[in-house]
Amino acid sequence: MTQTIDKILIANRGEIAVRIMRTCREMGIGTVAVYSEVDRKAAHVMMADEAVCIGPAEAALSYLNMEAIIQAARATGCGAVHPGYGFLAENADFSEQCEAHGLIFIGPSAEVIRLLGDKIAARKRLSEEGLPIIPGTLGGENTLKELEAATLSMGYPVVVKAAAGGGGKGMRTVARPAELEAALASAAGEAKAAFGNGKVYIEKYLVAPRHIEVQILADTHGTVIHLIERECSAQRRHQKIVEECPSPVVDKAMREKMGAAAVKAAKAVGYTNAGTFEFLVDAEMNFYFLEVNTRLQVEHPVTELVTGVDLVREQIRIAAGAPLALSQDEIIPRGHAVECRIYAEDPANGFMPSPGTLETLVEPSGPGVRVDSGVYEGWTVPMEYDPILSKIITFGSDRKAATQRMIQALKQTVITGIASPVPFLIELLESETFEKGEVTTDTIDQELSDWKPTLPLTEALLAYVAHDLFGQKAPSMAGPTEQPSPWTQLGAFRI
Amino acid sequence: MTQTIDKILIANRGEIAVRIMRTCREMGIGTVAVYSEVDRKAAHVMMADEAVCIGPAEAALSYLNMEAIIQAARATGCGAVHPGYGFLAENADFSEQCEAHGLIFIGPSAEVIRLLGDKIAARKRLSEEGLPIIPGTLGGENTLKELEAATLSMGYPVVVKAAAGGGGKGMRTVARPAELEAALASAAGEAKAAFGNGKVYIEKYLVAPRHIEVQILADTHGTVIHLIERECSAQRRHQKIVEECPSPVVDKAMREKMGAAAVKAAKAVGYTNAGTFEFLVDAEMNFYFLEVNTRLQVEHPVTELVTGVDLVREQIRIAAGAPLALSQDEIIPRGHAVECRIYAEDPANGFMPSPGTLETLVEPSGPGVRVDSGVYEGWTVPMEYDPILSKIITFGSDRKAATQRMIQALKQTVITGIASPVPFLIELLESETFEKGEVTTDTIDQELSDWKPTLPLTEALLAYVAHDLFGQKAPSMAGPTEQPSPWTQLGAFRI
Amino acid sequence: MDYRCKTGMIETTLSCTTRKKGFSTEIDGTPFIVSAMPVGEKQMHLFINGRSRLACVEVIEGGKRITIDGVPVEVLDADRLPDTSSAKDDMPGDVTPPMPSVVLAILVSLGDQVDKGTPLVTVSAMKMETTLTAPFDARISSINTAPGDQVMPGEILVNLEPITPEEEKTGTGG
Amino acid sequence: MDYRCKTGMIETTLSCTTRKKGFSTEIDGTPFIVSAMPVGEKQMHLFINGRSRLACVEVIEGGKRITIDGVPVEVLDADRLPDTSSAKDDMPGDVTPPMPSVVLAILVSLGDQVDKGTPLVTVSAMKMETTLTAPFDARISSINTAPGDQVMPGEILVNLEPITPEEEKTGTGG
Repeated sequence: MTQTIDKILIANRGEIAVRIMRTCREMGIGTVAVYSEVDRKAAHVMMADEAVCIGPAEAALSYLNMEAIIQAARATGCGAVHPGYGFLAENADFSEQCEAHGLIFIGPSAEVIRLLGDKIAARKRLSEEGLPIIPGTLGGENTLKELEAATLSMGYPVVVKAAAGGGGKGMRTVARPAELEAALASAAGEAKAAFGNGKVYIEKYLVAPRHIEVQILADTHGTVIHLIERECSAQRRHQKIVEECPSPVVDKAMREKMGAAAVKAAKAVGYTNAGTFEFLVDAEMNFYFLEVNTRLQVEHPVTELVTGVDLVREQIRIAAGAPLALSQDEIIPRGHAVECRIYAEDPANGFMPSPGTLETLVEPSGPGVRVDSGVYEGWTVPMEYDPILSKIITFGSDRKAATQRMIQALKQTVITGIASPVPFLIELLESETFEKGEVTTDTIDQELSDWKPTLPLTEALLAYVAHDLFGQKAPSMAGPTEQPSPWTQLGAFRI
Repeated sequence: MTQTIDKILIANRGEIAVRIMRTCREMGIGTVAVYSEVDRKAAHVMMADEAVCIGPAEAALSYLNMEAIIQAARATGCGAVHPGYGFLAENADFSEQCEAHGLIFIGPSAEVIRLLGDKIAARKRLSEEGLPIIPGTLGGENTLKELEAATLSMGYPVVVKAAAGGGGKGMRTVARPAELEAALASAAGEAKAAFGNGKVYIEKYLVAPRHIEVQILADTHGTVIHLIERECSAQRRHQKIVEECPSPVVDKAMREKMGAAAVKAAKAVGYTNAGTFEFLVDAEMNFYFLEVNTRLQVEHPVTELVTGVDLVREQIRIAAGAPLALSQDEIIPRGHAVECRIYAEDPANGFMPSPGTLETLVEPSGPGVRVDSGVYEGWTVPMEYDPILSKIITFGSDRKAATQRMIQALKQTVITGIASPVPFLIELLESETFEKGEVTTDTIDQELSDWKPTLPLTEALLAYVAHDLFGQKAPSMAGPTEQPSPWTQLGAFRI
Repeated sequence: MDYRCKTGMIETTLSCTTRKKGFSTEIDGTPFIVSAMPVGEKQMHLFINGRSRLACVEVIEGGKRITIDGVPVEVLDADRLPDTSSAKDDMPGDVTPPMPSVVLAILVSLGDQVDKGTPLVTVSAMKMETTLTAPFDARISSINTAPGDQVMPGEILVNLEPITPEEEKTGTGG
Repeated sequence: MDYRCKTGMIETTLSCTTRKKGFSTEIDGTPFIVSAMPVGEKQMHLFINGRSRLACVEVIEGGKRITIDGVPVEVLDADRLPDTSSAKDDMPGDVTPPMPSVVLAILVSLGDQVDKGTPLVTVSAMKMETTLTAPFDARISSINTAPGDQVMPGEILVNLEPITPEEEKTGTGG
């Protein structure tokens, strides 16, 4: 029943492609990268065993180009395709096409992706399986009038979401009925651009909720387990920026309840491979189903550090038909992990993307510090794709230790040439709100929208003068060093 | 009963000083580095909050200069001293001097260090506590004749060891009675130079044993726990080079037996803080007490990764008088960790030290990869001290995953300007002997003494030509990038 | 030795006396004794009044960029800067977009009176859609773009006329 | 274009034909098609017959040092090397110690006949003691050092006369 996977095409780029390739290599599995013309020098190309150029910069012609990707997989003799996150990761057609061409798609079946990818259908179906859902439209409303009526019955504010959504794209919060029409149009437009599907739906907007999600693993033999929850409430513009595992507010009873609900729903729809059930949690700790991400998540490392499981390894094993190596009882969380996403973006200006060249890049290291990076010093971040550069993840014996480690890791980081959220993240993690575990999905947008960095001016001025006076590099040890001679011949034998 | 430790002087240098400072910083504890004149630009100086120059390069005048170190601690207002490993870490006088000057010494009491530091006395005492010991001299023999007689009764080969030893220094294997006298003299000389004490003793040399050691933690309230074993059989010249946790050959029963023996002995001598009970294990899995290292070990990270405990944090907590945070039941090993020590040394020439300037240094990163480094690109490794540069530690769900991860991490590493064991370590870890867990303390010296690197000649030649033809750096994005303008003002408002 | 440095809008003059491997100076009345060593290619290690500090220093046009504890600061040489702020108009609205974008929608019409925060134009850059809002209460005096336009750094999309003229000289950013 | 390269004792000549962003050549009868891109400051990314490869390349005296998969290799330009091995005497014994050491003990006497592997001199360098042994069966023809001596790169401590003269021209190291 188990198939052998010898070589995998990674249909993605950046940090996630690099991360997947690392595990493949450790498993002795060959890797094929695909890249667009602007990514010839990208980190994921350098990490791969082989690489195929699949088109020009524009994603529609390269990373979203199913035909070119499948052709590359076949030409290089791959047995499987790992889609990463974003791009084609939640595209049921792509999963189907892969299987049709004899390629194992490392993810759930096309049917499951299709069902759960339509957020409207998923809400409907999973509420039937007992998952609590937020009041909202279920797809029957067709005219603006009907939608307006629905919003009025659920009460403002509401949120417009893309049915094919993910990553905060195609999402608009609407405070007043008068703004609904524009929000619907704008969300639909962004959704169409991002996912090729402009269908949207409306939910009641929960005020200051927490975003808590449950990681699951499901094999092809009907076994489903959960790997406890992650909290991802620190968001800007509906996009996660800091994640942690476990959640600072979930106790054992709630963990088991949420986990069991996710496992039950996953079994009901025949879910296979890794997936995430996302929930919003209100102030009274009621949880409401949000959506299922039918793929690896950006924030999967925090779960890996706390459970000891390599999720990519498990994804590959499951795809090959192997039964889960671990039972639910063996998932014993230990310690605490925090992840910060490092984007090319400017937190002092609404987190605007900031493409450009990484003039200096110093990444942190040391005990309990993991960096999943997709860039290097000198790399020019292309404008065409999601501007994620890397992720810093820290582990500690408890939440405080992990947070302190993260603060130190961020302070060790140097990113110049482009703006980065590092200074913002340091202040966020040092804040009392974060320390107390009180960050909600509204915190950054509402309380920190005017954030400006506190600059270390005095020290910078002193460093400026110091560099002027003493910054001349000492002449480097001129010339190459001699090859060391054999030790056993230190005593120079002459014949 | 608990004291507050606000600031710690780290009486060491290199990777271990940096590693200790990281934990201090995470705990909100101030750090003071000490450095010799050649170490002004050393990594540990840059990592510290404050730093004090304590003397010239020669260790006896700086890192072994108790008076200068205690003076520095007092001048900077430190409450405690962490000795790291090596230098003064196992010096009972130093522990005593610290306490006499009102400084907490982060380690066991002077009495315990003194007892266990004399390997002859320790063997005698701990064998009375039930620890099995290797046949050997117990200190009564005074003349060469008496020693010769003792060796003949235990049978050759024998090994001469320094009573004040550690780290393989002052150690000589003797195959024939005729070599005994020279070995005694040579070992005594090296021991005197290294530890200021030329006392030696003799043990029967076990053929191809394994080196397995048990990590313990003991608080000042009488509680002692063990953090399972580490295997450190991969040694060259009696010095460890690869360590792992857990041992590939220790089962649960033996783990409990060794752990219980170490805990019992530690309790009997009134041990406090972190320590390691070292054992040799013969082919029949009998274990014999070797010595106690009354300090943090180089290889402590493998235990940290498998148990989730930050040993430096626990050392500091114990020194402050806090009871152990974890009970024996809560030490649940998970997964597997491997450490490779990266020294400035040449494995193709008897692992001869290779000081010089690090012309290029690329350290590995990624999931499950930890680097504890004390150097940076451009740093000139001084000749005066132990040539350790850094340690690479990998974690995996099992031994195979951890080993594979290590092989990939080593392959990502670039160290030039000085020789490093990286090419050797790759081949060692890829060997069938290592894969099967069959490395003994003799393996490297006996089977790999003629090792030469397998050079990637073809690829290097092609890279040479490629660099010649295409290596011209693309002109860098000339000039600094403009500061990004506020996003909300993309639409350029004019008044 | 005197250094006249500019960080953002702030100009600071430091009178420095060099010492062995260092210098002393004063900032806002606080005395500083600094010793310094270059480390590697881009880093300086400092002792500032005895405190150890690592700074990443890059030479940029007109000065240096210094990163300390993860936070970059541009310190410019005020003596090398143009006399007045001629390079940029200091008006809050008069700035240059940092990257090429595509205009998706114009949400206002010529002559509209808008409150601070009213959405004006929706653009897309780097796969992300963002709505530009009015930085103050204003009247739309001209619209210079249309949906589908590729807009480049420097282009002005909408001109605003403030409604409360007393605000004219205040504000250093929205 | 021809390249004559030296790696250790091996000399290789590569006849290369340049192509778009790459070249083709042959080594020991195996054809290679290579495309190449410089990356960052010291790295080259290659496709060698379609296989992705990252190499760290440093320019050193007389050639380049290339690190691939953790293993550094020095590739020298044979055309720029001195005609014969004049810089170094190729004799296995006639080499230079790479670092200053202190002689601890001389374990042989003038005229002694020693077997291969016999300990000759004990020295200490970088806090570590090591015994130098005879690389072949030999007779001690002179001793040029004494315990306590600081010995420097280039100094010859002990001269050996081989006992089996037929070994004279063989061996490329102990």
